[in-house]
Amino acid sequence: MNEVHLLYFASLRDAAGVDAERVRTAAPDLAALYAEQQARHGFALPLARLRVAVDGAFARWDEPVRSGCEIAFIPPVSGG
Amino acid sequence: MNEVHLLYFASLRDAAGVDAERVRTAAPDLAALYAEQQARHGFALPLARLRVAVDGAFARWDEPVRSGCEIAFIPPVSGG
Amino acid sequence: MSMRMQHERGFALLDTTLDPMRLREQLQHDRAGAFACFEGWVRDHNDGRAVLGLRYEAYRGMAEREGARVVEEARARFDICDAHCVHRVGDLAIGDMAVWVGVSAAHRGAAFDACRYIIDTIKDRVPIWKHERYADGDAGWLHPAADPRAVTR
Amino acid sequence: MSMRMQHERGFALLDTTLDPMRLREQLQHDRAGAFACFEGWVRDHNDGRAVLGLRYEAYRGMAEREGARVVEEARARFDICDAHCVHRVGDLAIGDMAVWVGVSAAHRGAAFDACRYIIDTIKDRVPIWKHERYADGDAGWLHPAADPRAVTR
Repeated sequence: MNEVHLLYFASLRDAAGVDAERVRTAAPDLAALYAEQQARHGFALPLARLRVAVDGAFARWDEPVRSGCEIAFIPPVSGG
Repeated sequence: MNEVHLLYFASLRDAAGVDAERVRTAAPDLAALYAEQQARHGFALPLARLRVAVDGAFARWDEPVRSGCEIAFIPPVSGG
Repeated sequence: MSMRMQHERGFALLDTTLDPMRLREQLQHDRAGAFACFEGWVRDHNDGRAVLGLRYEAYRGMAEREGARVVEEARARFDICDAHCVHRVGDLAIGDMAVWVGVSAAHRGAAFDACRYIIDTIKDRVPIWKHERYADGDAGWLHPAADPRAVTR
Repeated sequence: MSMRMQHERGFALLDTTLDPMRLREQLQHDRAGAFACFEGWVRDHNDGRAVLGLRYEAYRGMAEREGARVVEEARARFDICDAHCVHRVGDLAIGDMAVWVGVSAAHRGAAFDACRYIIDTIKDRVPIWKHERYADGDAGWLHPAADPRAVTR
């Protein structure tokens, strides 16, 4: 089990009801971690439309989950 | 013979020593008129690098010279 | 000289009104003959719906780093003197400026290309989200499908 | 609405300092989400020579008509809200603004494209000439060979 800090933004935060949470997870990679949180919070956005960031930098979905990281699921951005 | 009002700008004005003059000419078209004035004033710019305007609108070199017109030889522009 | 005068960080998030004159002055160099600039303004409509106002939210630390990286990429790719981008966060009204991009260069081609690159890439990659309020009472986050014209990473 | 608010004449020659804030304000519309702008500044060099200052001269009546026609062409070709261009005549110093082009539009693609079209075409077609004074004491009119990238008539 790894313990990570999750950040939620925009529609994901509205769905989760919190902007951050600490979770313990057995998910082997970031894709599995999203699937787990998607099931728990009922996120409408499929993984294919998201990017993921670890400690503030874009990461790949197949990277392993490491304890102590800050992980953000990035919904399609709409700045500018 | 037609009498026209000629305007000179930039390097053509420097070469002619005047910014405008009234001339009587037998030149049949605007190209011949430029050749005539080029010989008279020693303009360095060949016709191929100029455009010509009649009464403030671009014209074609093969248009006839009409009495009373304002004719400007337009050296390559350098605004902007 | 131009290297020294470049902003340490080419991108900033601001929660106060953007001042285009001050931003513009920071990019002036005697060797710059061209200045291209883009401003994003809050429109009164989007996809056919009347918009009352909006709010921008950012993943602040990451947005600052990604935004600065985009401006650095533009400085490296194009023959420019300097470039800078600022983006609003918080509540905005119709007509407010949401984003400002400015580029100075010796010649206009590089200034236009770099300016376009920066705004396209900011919109594609920097974690900022827009929440719109509509005249019909509805409101929501914008999560656009990928723009096929956008520059991808 | 936008048609009514458009400037009667989209181009002007001015012999006084250009004010980008005032010019910019004239293009604001609630339906405009994008604003692209280009400024030409007097550079301290040209073709490797140090420049002290310059002077612009125009065939005034014709330049005003041709400039207005260029802006009208941009309004017709691109999906924009409004566009405007002003050009200086007279004496200018290093850093002074020689030309300003601004375009507002619902979306950024049209704003950039129209802005680029206007400055490219102004430089190609409007009868304005630049006289440069150099640090080596020389001075002269610029009569550039045709730019192969320029939009031709």
